[in-house]
Amino acid sequence: MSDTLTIAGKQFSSRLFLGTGKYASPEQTLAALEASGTEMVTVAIRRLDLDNPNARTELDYIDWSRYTVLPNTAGCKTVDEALLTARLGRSVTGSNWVKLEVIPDPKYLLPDPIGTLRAAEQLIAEGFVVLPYIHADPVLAKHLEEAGCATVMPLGSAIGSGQGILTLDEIKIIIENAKVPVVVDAGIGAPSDAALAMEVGADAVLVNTAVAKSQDPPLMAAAMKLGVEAGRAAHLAGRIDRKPYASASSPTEGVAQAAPIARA
Amino acid sequence: MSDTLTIAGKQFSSRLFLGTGKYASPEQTLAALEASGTEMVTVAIRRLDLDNPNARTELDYIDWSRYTVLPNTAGCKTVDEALLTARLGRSVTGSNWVKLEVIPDPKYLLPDPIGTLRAAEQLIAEGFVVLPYIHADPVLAKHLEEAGCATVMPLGSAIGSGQGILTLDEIKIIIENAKVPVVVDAGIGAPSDAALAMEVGADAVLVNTAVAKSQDPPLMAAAMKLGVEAGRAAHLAGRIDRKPYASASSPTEGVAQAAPIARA
Amino acid sequence: MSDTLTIAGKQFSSRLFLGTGKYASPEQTLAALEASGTEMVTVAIRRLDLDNPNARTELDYIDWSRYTVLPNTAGCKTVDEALLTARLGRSVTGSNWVKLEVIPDPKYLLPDPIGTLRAAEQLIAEGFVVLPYIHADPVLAKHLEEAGCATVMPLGSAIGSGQGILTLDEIKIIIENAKVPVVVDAGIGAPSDAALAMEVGADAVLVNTAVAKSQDPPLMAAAMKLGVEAGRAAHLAGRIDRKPYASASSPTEGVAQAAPIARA
Amino acid sequence: MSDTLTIAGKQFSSRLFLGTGKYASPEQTLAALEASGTEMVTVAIRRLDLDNPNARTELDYIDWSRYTVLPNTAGCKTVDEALLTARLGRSVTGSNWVKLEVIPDPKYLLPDPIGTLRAAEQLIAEGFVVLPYIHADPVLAKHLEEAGCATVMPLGSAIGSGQGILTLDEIKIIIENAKVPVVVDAGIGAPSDAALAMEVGADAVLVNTAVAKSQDPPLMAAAMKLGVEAGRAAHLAGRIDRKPYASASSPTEGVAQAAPIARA
Amino acid sequence: MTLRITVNGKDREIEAEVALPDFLRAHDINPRLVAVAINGEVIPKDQYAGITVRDGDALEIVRMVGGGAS
Amino acid sequence: MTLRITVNGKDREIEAEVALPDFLRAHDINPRLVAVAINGEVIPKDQYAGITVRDGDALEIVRMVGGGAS
Amino acid sequence: MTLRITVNGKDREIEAEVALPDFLRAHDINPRLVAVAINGEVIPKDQYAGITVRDGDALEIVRMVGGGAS
Amino acid sequence: MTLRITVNGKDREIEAEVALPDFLRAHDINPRLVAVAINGEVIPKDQYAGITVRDGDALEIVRMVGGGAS
Repeated sequence: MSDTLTIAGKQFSSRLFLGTGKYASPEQTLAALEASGTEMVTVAIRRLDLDNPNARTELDYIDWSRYTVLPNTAGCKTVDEALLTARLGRSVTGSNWVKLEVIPDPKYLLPDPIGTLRAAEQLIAEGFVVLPYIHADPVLAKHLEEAGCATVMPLGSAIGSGQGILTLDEIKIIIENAKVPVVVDAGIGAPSDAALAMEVGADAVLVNTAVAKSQDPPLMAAAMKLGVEAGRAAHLAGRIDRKPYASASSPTEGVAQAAPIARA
Repeated sequence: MSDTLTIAGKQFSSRLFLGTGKYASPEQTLAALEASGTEMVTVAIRRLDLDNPNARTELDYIDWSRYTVLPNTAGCKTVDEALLTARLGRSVTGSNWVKLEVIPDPKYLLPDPIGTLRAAEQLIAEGFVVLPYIHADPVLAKHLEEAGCATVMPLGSAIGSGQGILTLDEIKIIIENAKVPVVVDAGIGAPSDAALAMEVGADAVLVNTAVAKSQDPPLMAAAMKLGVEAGRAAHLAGRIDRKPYASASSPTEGVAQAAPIARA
Repeated sequence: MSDTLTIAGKQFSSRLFLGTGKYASPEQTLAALEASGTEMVTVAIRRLDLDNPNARTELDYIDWSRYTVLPNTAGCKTVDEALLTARLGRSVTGSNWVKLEVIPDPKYLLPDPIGTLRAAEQLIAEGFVVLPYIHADPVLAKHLEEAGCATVMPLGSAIGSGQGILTLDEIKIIIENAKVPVVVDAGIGAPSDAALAMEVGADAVLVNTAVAKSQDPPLMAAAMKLGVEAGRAAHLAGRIDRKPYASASSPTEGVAQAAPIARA
Repeated sequence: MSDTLTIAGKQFSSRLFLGTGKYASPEQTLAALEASGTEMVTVAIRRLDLDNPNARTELDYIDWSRYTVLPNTAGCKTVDEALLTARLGRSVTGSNWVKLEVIPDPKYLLPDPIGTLRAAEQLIAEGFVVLPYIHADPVLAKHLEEAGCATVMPLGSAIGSGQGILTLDEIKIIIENAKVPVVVDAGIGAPSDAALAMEVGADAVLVNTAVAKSQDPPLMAAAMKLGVEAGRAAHLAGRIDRKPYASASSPTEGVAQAAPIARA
Repeated sequence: MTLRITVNGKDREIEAEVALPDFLRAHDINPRLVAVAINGEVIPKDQYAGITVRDGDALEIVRMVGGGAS
Repeated sequence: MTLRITVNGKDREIEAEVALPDFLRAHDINPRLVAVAINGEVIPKDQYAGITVRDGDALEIVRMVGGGAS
Repeated sequence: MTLRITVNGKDREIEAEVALPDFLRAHDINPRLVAVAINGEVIPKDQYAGITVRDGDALEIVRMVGGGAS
Repeated sequence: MTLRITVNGKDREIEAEVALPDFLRAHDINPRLVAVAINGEVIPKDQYAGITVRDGDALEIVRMVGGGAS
């Protein structure tokens, strides 16, 4: 079955996007990327250590010809920080795509709806392809879509919390109304979470911590790949409705009777 | 990775068991079995229609050399009905395995803990390999294990309801204490449910309605296969803990600053 | 509104039953009982300390003329222990009522469905009024009712866990089918849990840890009283259905318009 | 215990705010207001029917000397509609308080974070006391607080849905960070929902549909009053933590033993 | 020649310009129970006397009704 | 004089006692595909030949059908 | 020669057989506040007077304590 | 007289104004792997040659690092 996802004219056959943070080693990063089958990899932008300008990072080991690089503005607390980091990310990666994050609060890492919209409008005016990370707010998602964002990326639960999709109802509404791809970002802790997001019609999911901090990142990456494919297939296959009552899957008639009615 | 499940000395490489009820056609049944990769298929035992004794059913089309047949006592309301149906099932299938169900209530189809244990003890004494369908009651599961059952099969939610795993906490306790394989039966509505059951350590899941009544049974069967594999791999890979707070997956230091401190 | 609960012919105007364990002092016990408005108090039966046979306990301070005493078999792991403790409880309290617990597992404190039924049948034969503590298993509840129990007491979640009513669906089924009062026992952590149980039709709730281990037991006891009354009143008042969609509570027409259609 | 709520310098001893929509009759409205003990009542602003300018409404029967009237902008889809309706509401009621709603979507009735903030800033500049209805977005709540709103009113679930508090985690974060009172609005279906909101520290709740559309509005209003009081008292009393395991409320030692160790 | 205005979104015709209080009285409207906006501007109650309804004006005349949320 | 039996809960009449294999053949039933209980006792397949259907017997003749759970 | 009994699981020795009420009094136990089982049989309160504690007896003497659930 | 600049938030001194490519080379920085902003303006890679680092300039020199979300 050909089932490609298109974002800003670019096609993806994998619906699992991967982050590159928190891995124990470059080897694990590469093995996880490989096992995940991902085609889209997000990276952060940070100051160079001038005392050690050529220190290699896991990213130096990645064959970038195989992945679409998605620079993000992770760590940016204000619109100005996000704008500068997005522009720097475009310069260093050569890509005009950006995963936009404006996150003032360090404890819960929840995105700023006002600042995110303002930054998105500015970056779109500068020719960026903007994928904004947002709270699962259907009206905000619509604002961002109308501003010209390439996707919306609602959160399932707090970043790195592994609590899964606590915002399922809102995400369903976002999907129902969206004209751009919906990518569920943040909170996914296991393949069942990824599958659930895909089952309700998400176009893709982005995962980082759940793979990087698992006991076996390459195996968990493979598990996430399977979970995303399972959820996507189930979405296309049309799941049964949830029913409050039971419903037998065997014929209700014709059970053999031990004690026949006695006869005169 | 070799990861086989052993029940009563028999090995299975697929951890997805399939029911054969409710399909729209024999073709769909066969295609779903094929796509699911299952090795264990459960069937019901019913009175022959004497007016039409040679009517073919979907089951006549199945190549039984490829599957372990698991006769069940679905539809049995009492211990006596279950015992007779189990014995008839052994005679007609030639297998001494039985998925034991004693279900007095037709509305919610919840199993009888007392009757199920009594029937299990009797059937085990008769040499059956008993896989009992039970409420997710850890103490009852322990009783059945001690009685000699080959597995325990706790329900996730009401049969055919597609409500998923509403009994997750109890199932975790059953898995923690069980010395026999734990197979989650009933309630699974989508691959995310199957994956979740496997992630917490279930040894297998049994699915029927969610596949048979989906819009595309063969595709949903393939989705369930992926979901079970995803959940099993995630269980082996060791998922991250759920955390009440957020945790950044990018370095928290080193974000570029637009406004340097002014200088005299 | 006269709304009395009748158990085994005895009438109660309070639907909150209280346990007497875990309080920091006799004063707190008395103040909590007072604030709760309870009329039914459960107590445990334990070996006397022969080295200190007249040590006073909180129970010595209670005016038993104000409360129905309900001896329980807490701590009993087997049927035999439960039977002996029930008989000793009857002898020491002079009451033939017993809250029956048969709980083999010390970690999760989950009741034994098989042992509980067996003990209930024996105690009923001996003239006891039996209130059995059980897992929220509707078929088991029906067995106990048919055995002649005066109530069934399904758990909301693990004893002392404060996790609330995790078994709501099963409790609704128990209530739908029961001909005896249903008392939700165990797991209640806050008044919202007690109210929820009452809203779905429970006849009463039993609380201990949530009051005794709160920061202010008398105030929490008063809160539980209000929660039980709130839930009972809501049950009688007939709550609205849960709807997947929104529904305005204001007229949808007639909003004033700032910009009238311009005219030539 | 004196426990008053202060909003914009005004004190309230009742923490239950009531809406006036959807009642079957003026009598029911009055009886529900009476039974609820509320001191704050919200009303909508709509065009007068010029063909019937003196038709009496339920509101004409209310003794407004007993309640703080809170005009709302329900039904306003845009900032301009909300501004005009707020100003008209001030003129007709003589109160400069307003429950601000900017809700573009008629199906899910979810508020517009961008429009709500813009309208709030304008109305505050005009001297209004603004109580904004918002999605449970902690960052948005902080923006509105900083803009000078008198409270924030996050939703529990969709308006009139009766689904309860689906946004509990976000509401806890809002409460943790807020310097203004937090009033949970929308979604409350039963007293257990109201109690839960109060238990986690909400300062008040607003209810309309759950009372007006219940089978017995005055009784449900009384139930809501009890639920709010129960939740508030529990919040002050300090509830126990939720624990994953059980914890006995009776002494674990000293159970009488039926079978003493045999002796030679 | 008649004047054309809109009131609560409906077109109406009046014979001549009229003071707002007279307009309300003519329509049997109790000023205490309503609020009035003309062409988007809310008229303070103490200024009704000085306000004249003119050709082309768009009036909004509202009252309180039962309601809790959208 | 005819004999009365029940098969799968329905009363039937037969002319005379009959060996189980003959009874099945007469009803066009393939023994391989069914199981048989008489008066609550399941008859092992290898003993069909020795079994006679007698007056008053209650037969249950079953087969496999599609089904997963109650 | 002394008699050996167990009380609440602990071995004890007594000089001679003793009536239950005397045994309780000797241990400063208020019969009203306890229940007693001997060798697994609960002794009704009105029969204490007739009961003698004998060699090898296992006594359980219990009271009410605060408790709600296991 | 020396010039004072800040690089990635840290004060630095340089002897004299210097072309950006020379500055990077002097610090052993591979221009391909970084992006540079001066006083908040990102410098396009093809314009490095024409840019001079001057007294008081605030440079931000960044690279890609592993990261997924805040």
